[in-house]
Amino acid sequence: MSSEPLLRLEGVYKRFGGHAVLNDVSFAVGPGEIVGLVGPNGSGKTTTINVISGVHRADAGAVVFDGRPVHKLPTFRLARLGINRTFQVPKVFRDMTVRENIEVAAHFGRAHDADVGAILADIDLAAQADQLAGSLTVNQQKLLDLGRALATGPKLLLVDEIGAGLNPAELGGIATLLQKLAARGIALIVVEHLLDFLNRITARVIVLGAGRMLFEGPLDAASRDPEVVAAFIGG
Amino acid sequence: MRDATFMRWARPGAIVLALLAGAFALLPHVYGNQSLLFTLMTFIVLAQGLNLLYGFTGYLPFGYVGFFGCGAYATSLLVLHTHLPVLACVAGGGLAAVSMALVLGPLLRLSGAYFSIASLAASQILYFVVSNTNLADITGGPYGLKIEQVYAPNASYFSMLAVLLLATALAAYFRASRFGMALRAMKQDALSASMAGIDIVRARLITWLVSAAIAGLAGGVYAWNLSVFYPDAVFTLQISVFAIVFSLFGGVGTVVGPIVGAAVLYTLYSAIGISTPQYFQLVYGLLIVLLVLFLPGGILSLFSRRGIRVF
Amino acid sequence: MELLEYAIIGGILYGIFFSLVGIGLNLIFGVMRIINLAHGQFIVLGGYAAFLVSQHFGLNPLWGIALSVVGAIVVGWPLYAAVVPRLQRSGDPEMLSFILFFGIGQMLEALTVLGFGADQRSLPGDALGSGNLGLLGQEFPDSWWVAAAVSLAAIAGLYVYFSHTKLGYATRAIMANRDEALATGIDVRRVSAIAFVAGLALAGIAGVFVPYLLGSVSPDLGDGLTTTSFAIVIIGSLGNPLGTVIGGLVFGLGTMLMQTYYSSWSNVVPYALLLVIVLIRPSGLLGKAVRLA
Amino acid sequence: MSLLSLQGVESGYGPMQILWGIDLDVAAGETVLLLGANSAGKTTLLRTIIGLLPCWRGGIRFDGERIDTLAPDQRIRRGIAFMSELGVFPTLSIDENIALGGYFLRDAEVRRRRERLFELFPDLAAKRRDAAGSLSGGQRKMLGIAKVLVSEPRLLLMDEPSSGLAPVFVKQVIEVLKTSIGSGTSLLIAEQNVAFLALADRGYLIDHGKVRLSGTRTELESSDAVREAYFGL
Amino acid sequence: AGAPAVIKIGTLYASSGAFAVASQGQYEGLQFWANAVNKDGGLFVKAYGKKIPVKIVAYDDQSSTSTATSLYNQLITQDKVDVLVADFGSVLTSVAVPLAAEHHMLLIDPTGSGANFFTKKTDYLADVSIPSSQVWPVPLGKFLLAQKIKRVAILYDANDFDASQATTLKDVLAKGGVTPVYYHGVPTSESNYTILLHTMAASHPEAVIELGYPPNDIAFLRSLSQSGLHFDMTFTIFPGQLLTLLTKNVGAKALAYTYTYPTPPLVKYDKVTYGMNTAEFVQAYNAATHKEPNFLNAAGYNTGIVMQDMLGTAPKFTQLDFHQALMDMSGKTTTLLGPFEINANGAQLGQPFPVAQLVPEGDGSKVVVVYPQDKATGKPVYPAPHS
Ligand SMILES: Nc1ncnc2c1ncn2[C@@H]1O[C@H](COP(=O)(O)OP(=O)(O)OP(=O)(O)O)[C@@H](O)[C@H]1O
Ligand SMILES: Nc1ncnc2c1ncn2[C@@H]1O[C@H](COP(=O)(O)OP(=O)(O)OP(=O)(O)O)[C@@H](O)[C@H]1O
Ligand SMILES: CC(C)C[C@H](N)C(=O)O
Ligand SMILES: [Mg+2]
Ligand SMILES: [Mg+2]
Repeated sequence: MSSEPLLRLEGVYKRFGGHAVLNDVSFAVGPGEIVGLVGPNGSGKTTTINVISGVHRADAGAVVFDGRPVHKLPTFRLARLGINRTFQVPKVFRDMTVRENIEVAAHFGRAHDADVGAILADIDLAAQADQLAGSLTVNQQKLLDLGRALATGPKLLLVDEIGAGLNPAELGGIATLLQKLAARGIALIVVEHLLDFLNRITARVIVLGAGRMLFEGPLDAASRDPEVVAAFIGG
Repeated sequence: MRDATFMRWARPGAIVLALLAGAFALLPHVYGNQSLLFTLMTFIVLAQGLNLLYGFTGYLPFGYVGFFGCGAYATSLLVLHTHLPVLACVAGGGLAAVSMALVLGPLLRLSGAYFSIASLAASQILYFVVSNTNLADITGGPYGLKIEQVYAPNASYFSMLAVLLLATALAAYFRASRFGMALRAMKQDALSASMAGIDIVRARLITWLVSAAIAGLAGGVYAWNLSVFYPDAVFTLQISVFAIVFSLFGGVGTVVGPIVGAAVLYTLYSAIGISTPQYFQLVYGLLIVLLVLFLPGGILSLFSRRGIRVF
Repeated sequence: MELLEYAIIGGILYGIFFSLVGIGLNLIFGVMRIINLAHGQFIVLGGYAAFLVSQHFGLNPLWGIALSVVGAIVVGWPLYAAVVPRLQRSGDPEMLSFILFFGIGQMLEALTVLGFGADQRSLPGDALGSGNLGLLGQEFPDSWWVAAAVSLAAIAGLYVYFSHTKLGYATRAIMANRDEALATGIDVRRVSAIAFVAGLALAGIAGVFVPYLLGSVSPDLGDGLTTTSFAIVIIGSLGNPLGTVIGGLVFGLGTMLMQTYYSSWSNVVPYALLLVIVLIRPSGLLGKAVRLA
Repeated sequence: MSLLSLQGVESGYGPMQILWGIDLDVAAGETVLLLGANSAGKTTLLRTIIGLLPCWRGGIRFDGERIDTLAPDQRIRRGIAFMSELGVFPTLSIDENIALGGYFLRDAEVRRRRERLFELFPDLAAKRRDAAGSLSGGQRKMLGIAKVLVSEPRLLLMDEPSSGLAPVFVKQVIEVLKTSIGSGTSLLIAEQNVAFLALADRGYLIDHGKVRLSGTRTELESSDAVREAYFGL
Repeated sequence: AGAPAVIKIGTLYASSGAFAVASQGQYEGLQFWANAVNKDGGLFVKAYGKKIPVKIVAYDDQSSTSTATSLYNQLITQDKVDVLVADFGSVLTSVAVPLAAEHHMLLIDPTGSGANFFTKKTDYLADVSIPSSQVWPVPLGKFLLAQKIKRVAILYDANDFDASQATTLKDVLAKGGVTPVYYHGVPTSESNYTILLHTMAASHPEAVIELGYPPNDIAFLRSLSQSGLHFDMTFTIFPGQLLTLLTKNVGAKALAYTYTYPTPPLVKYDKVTYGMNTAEFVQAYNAATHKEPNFLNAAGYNTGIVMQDMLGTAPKFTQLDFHQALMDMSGKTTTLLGPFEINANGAQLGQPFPVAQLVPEGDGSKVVVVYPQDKATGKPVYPAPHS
C-alpha cells in the first residue's frame, strides 16, 4: 500500500427528501487496489458512487482525489481527472455504434492514447463494434459502459453491479478483466452482491447498511460478522 | 483521425453551399417576386438555425422566433439611432440575439417540453415588452418601426443569402466535427456524455448561442428588407412553428434536411396560397397531415430508408 | 381594496376556467407524448358546438357540453385510429406529432371558417343566468360561476379517474413507461384512445364557455389558446391534473391583478411567472425530480 | 399436457432474427429454467411469449389455445404474467405499481395480497407511497417481483429475478417462489444465479437463438455442455 | 401604347383573423362595383379614350402583416397590376405604404386611417373611403365638451388606428380644458374586459369611450352588459359600421343608449357628384346580393367609384397622373360617403362622421344623430337610463 491513498472519503453525508441515504461514510482506496462495496439493496452503494463521480453532491463531508478535494467539481472534470464509472442501469449512447461510443470518450476524456481496438477486445464487443449500442443486451451495455469509462484513461474506476445477470462462466471473464485493470494501476471500487465473485478479485470489502459503514476489512471476516450476516447475507 | 472525418464531409458541404449560392443568385432572374424568394430564404435560415439546436442537442425551442424578433428590433433601432452602416446594424442584431441567449442561458437547465415552453414564454415576454405602449418612444410599441431610409431589396436579398450560407456551413461543421459528435452523445445521454469528459453545459451553451445568432442575423436582414414592420410580424409564433415544422419535415440532424424541408413546404405554402386562397389552409393542413402519415421520417427518410446516408 | 378583492375573486374564477382549457392538452401529452398543437382549435370547435345548439336548436348552450363529448368521440376515435398508432410506430412520435397536429390545426381552422364564417360569434348573454352572483360583495356574471363550476367538476372527475380507478392507474402507467404497461397487461391502445378522446372532450367542454369568458368565439382563437394552455400545463407540471389547476390559478390571478393595476402589462404576467417557476422548479410546481443514476 | 408449448418459434427485432426455431414446453405446476450465455436470446424468447415481440413463425400455445397472434393484454388475461428485467412505473408510487400488477383482479383482492407481499419486502412497505423512480436498483427488482406475484398467475415468466439482489433477498425470493409453486403456479425463469438450479424441475440451454440442450435438472447439471457454457469449467 | 384588354386592380382580403369580417365586407363592396362596371361594358379610361373591363386580382392575407407583405409584392412584381388597393384597416395597409412608394405605385387606401401614414407629402398614397384619424374624432370630442362632460375614461387598443383616435380625442378635450380621468391602451388582442371595466368604474367617469376593432367592441359591450355596471355614457366605434354584427353578438339591449359614429348607410348623402347616392346604393346592393349593405360594403364600393372617376379623368395611364387626378377631384367631388377631400399627404379630410346614440326601438335600435347640431335628428338621452 502506498502512503497516500488515491481516493479518500471523509464523513460523507447525503439525504434525499427526509431520508438519510449516506451517513458519515469514510474510507480510502489506494492506486491499483480493488475494494468491494457491498450491502443490502438500498443501503447506499450506488449513491456512494454517485457522490464520488459527481452525479450528486454530498450534503456534508469531503471527497479527496489525488490529494485535492474534488466534491465540488462537475462530472466532466472528474472524468478528465481520472475518475470514471459504469452505471447500474446502463447508459450508453443508443443511436451511436459501439465503436463511436468509445471514440467519443477517447476524444473528450483527454486520453489521446486510448486504443479503441484494445478496449473493444477487453470488453469483448469487438464483433459488435459497428452495431448500434441500443441493440445490445443489458449486460453488453454494461460492458460498453465500462469501455466508455476505460477510454478516458481512468485512475479510479467505479463499477456498479457489472456482474449481475451473468453466469459463473461470464463472471470469471469479468473478474479476470478487472484484475487486469488493477494490475495496470487503476484503483477499482466494485459494487457487487455476488460474494464468490468478489472473493476472486479482492480481499478488502466495505459493507454498508442503511447508509452507514457496517464493516471494513477482509471479506471472510465480513461474512462472519453477525451484523453483516443479518443485514446482507441472511441465514 | 480528425482529418479523415473532416474530409469526408468537406466535399458534400462545399457542394451544398455552392448549390445554394448558385440557386439563389439565379432565381431572381427566373422568378420576379423577389420578396417571396427572400422569405423562402428566411425560412430556410430559420429552419437551419433551429436544426443546429434541436437537431444536434434535442432542445426544441418553441420560442425560437424571440431571437429573430430581437435581431430585427436591435438592427432597426441601431439604424434609427446610430449612423452605422446597415450591415453593421445587422451584425448588431445578431449580437443582440446572442446576448439575449446568454441571459436566457439558464433555460438550458430545463429539459424536454419544459424547455420548449419556457423558451416560448421568453419570446412572448420579449414580444409583449417590445410591443408595449409604454415603451412606444423607444421600441415603437405596437405601432412598429419604420426604417424606410435604408430600404434596399437587392442588398438585403444578398445579405440573407450570406446568412443562409453561414447557417449551412455551421450545420456542415456540426455534422462533421468532433464537436458535433459530442452533441449527438449528449442528446442521447447527457450524464454518460459528461462521464465521457464532455463539458455538456459549455457545449450546449455554445450551440444555443450559435443558433440564436443565426436567428438574430436573419431577423436583422428581414427587418431591413421589410423596412416597415409591426412587432407581431417578427415575433409571431407562426415563425417558430414554421421553422420547426419545416426542419422536422426535411429531417433534423442533417445539413440538407432543413433546406429541403423548408424549400418544399414553403413553396407549397406560397403556391397554394396564391392559387387557391379560399381553401389554402385546408389544403395546406391536409398535405402536411398526409406527408407526415406516409413519410414519417421526413423527406430524407426516402433516402436513409434505402440505406443512403444523408448529409 | 375593493379592486383588489374583485381582481382576486375574478382571477380565481377565470383561473379555474383556464385549468379546464389546459387540462385536455396535459392528458394527451402525458399519455401519448403527443403534442397536440391543434388543442386550441378543438376548444374553438367546442365554442361552435355551443353556438350551434343554442342558435340552431334553440337549446341552452350548456348542451354544447354534450355535443362536445359526442363530437370528441365521433371525431376523436377515428382520428386516433388513423393517426396515433402510426405516430407511435415512428422513430420520434413526440416531434412528429408536432408537425402532424400543426396540419390538423390548420385544417380545423379552415373548416371552421368554411362552416361558420370568419366573424365572431357569441351566445345569448343570459343563457347561463342573467344576473350577477356575488361573493364577499364582489359580483361576477353568472356565466363565470357556471364556467368555474363545470371546470371544477370536470377536473375533479379527472382527478378521481386518475387516482381511484383502474383505468386511471393504467393511464398513468402508460405515461410512465409504455413498454412496461404492455408487459403488465394493460390494453395500451384502448386506454390511450380513451385518454385521447377524453382530452378532446375536455377541450370541447372548455370551448363551450369561451364565448362567455372571452366575449365571443371565432376561428382564429385557436393558436392563442394552445399557447396559453401549454403555459398553464407547464407551470403546474406535465401529467398532473392538480398541477394544471394550480397553473390555471396562477395564470388567472396573475392576469387579473395585473389588469387591475398595470393593464398594459397584463399579458406578460403568465409567461413571466412561468419562467420564474420553471427556473426555480425545473419540472413545474408539482413536478418531481427524477433519479438520474 | 403442457400448459405452455412452443413449436419452432422464430422472432427478432426489425430485420434482425434472433430466435431460430425454438421448441419448448412447460407443464402445469412445473418450474423450468432458461440457461444460456449473454445475448443467447433468453429475454427475446420471454418477450415473444408474452407478445411484446411478434412471433414470426411457429406457434405458441397456452392451455391448448393458440396465443401467438393475441395482444399482450389478452395473453395476460389468460393467466400469464411477465416480470421484465428492469421495468417498473417510475412516476407511480409503489402501492400503485403493485396494484397494476393485479390489473385484472378486484381491488379488495389486490389490497389483501399486497399486504402479504409487503411482509416479505419490508423495504418496499416502508416506501410504499414514494415514487418507484426513487428506488435503488435492487429495490426496483423487488418491486418488479411483487408486481407479478400479486396477480397469482398460472404461468409466471421471469427475466433474471435475482440479478442485483443482495444474497439475503435472493434467499427470500426463492422461498416466495417455492410458495407459489406449491400453490400450483408454473414458472419459466431466465436466470443465471446457481442458487435457482435447486428450484428447477427441468431446464433448457439456449445458444444463439436455438435450444442446444434440454433435460431435467440432474441431466443438465451433469451435462458437459452446461458445465462449459454455464460454469466455465 | 395600345390599350390593355383589362384593367387589373390588385387587392388583398382576409378570410380569417381579426380583420376578417370588415375586410371581406370591403372586398365585397369592391366586387359589387366591379361587377356593375363590367356589366356596363367596362370603365371609361380617359388615357385610351374608351371603356375597358376591370379584373380584380385578390389574395388572402389572413389578417397577417407578413403574409400581406409578400402578397402585395406579388401583386406589384408578378401580376403587375395597374391599380393597387390596400386591404381593410390601418394594420394591413401599413405594410403596403412603403412597398408602393418603393415601386412608385399609387396605393389606393380605402380604410387605413391611422394618422401616421399621412405625415409627409407623397404621390403614392391616397386615403379614399374614410376620414383620417387626425380629424375623425373631432366631432366626438366637441360633443363631449358641449355636453359639459368632465370625467372621461378612454380605453383604446394599441394599434395605429385606435391609438390615433385616442390621441386626437385627447387633444380636442385638452383644448376644452378636460383631461381624461382614465386613459389606457390595451393590446389589440384583448378579449377580457371584466376587470378593466371595474378599474374604469373606479375612476367614476361620466363617459366611457372604448376605441377598438370589432372583436374588442363586442367583448367590451358584452362584458359591460354582464358586469352589472352602468355608465352615463358609453361610446364604441363599430356599432355605427357593423350594426348587424354587433346586434347579433351583444344584443340590442346591451347597445341601448350607447353612442357611436354612424356611417353610411346609417346616415345618407342624397346629392352626389359621382356614382350612386347612399339610398340608391343600398337598393342596388340589395338587389344584386340580397344582403343589406354595411359601411364596409359602401366603403369598398366608394373605392371603386373613386378609381372610376380617377381613370376617367387622368390624361395619361401613369401612377403620377392617377394621383394628380385624385388631387383634382378633391374638394369638388361628393360620393355616397360624403364630400371627398384629400390633402397632399394622402389624408382624407372629408367624409366626416357625426356622433349618434342608439335608441331602442322595437327589437332593434334607432340611430339618432346627436351631434353636430346641423345634422342632429334628436337630443341625446343623458345620462343613459338603466335598462
Ligand atoms: N431492441 C433490440 N434491437 C435489436 N437487437 C436487440 C435488441 N435487444 C436485444 N437485441 C439483440 O438480440 C440478441 C439476444 O438478446 P437477448 O436480450 O434475448 O439476450 P439474453 O439471452 O437475454 O442475454 P442476457 O443474458 O445478456 O440478458 C442480442 O444479440 C442482442 O444484441
Ligand atoms: N435520487 C434519489 N431520490 C430519492 N431517493 C433516492 C435517490 N437516490 C437514492 N435514493 C434512495 O437512497 C437509498 C439508497 O439507494 P442506492 O441506490 O444508493 O442503493 P444501493 O445500495 O445501490 O442499492 P442496490 O443494491 O439495490 O442497487 C434507497 O433507499 C433509494 O430509494
Ligand atoms: C373601418 C375603419 C374603422 C378602419 C380604420 N380606419 C383603420 O384604420 O383600421
Ligand atoms: Mg445500486
Ligand atoms: Mg436478457
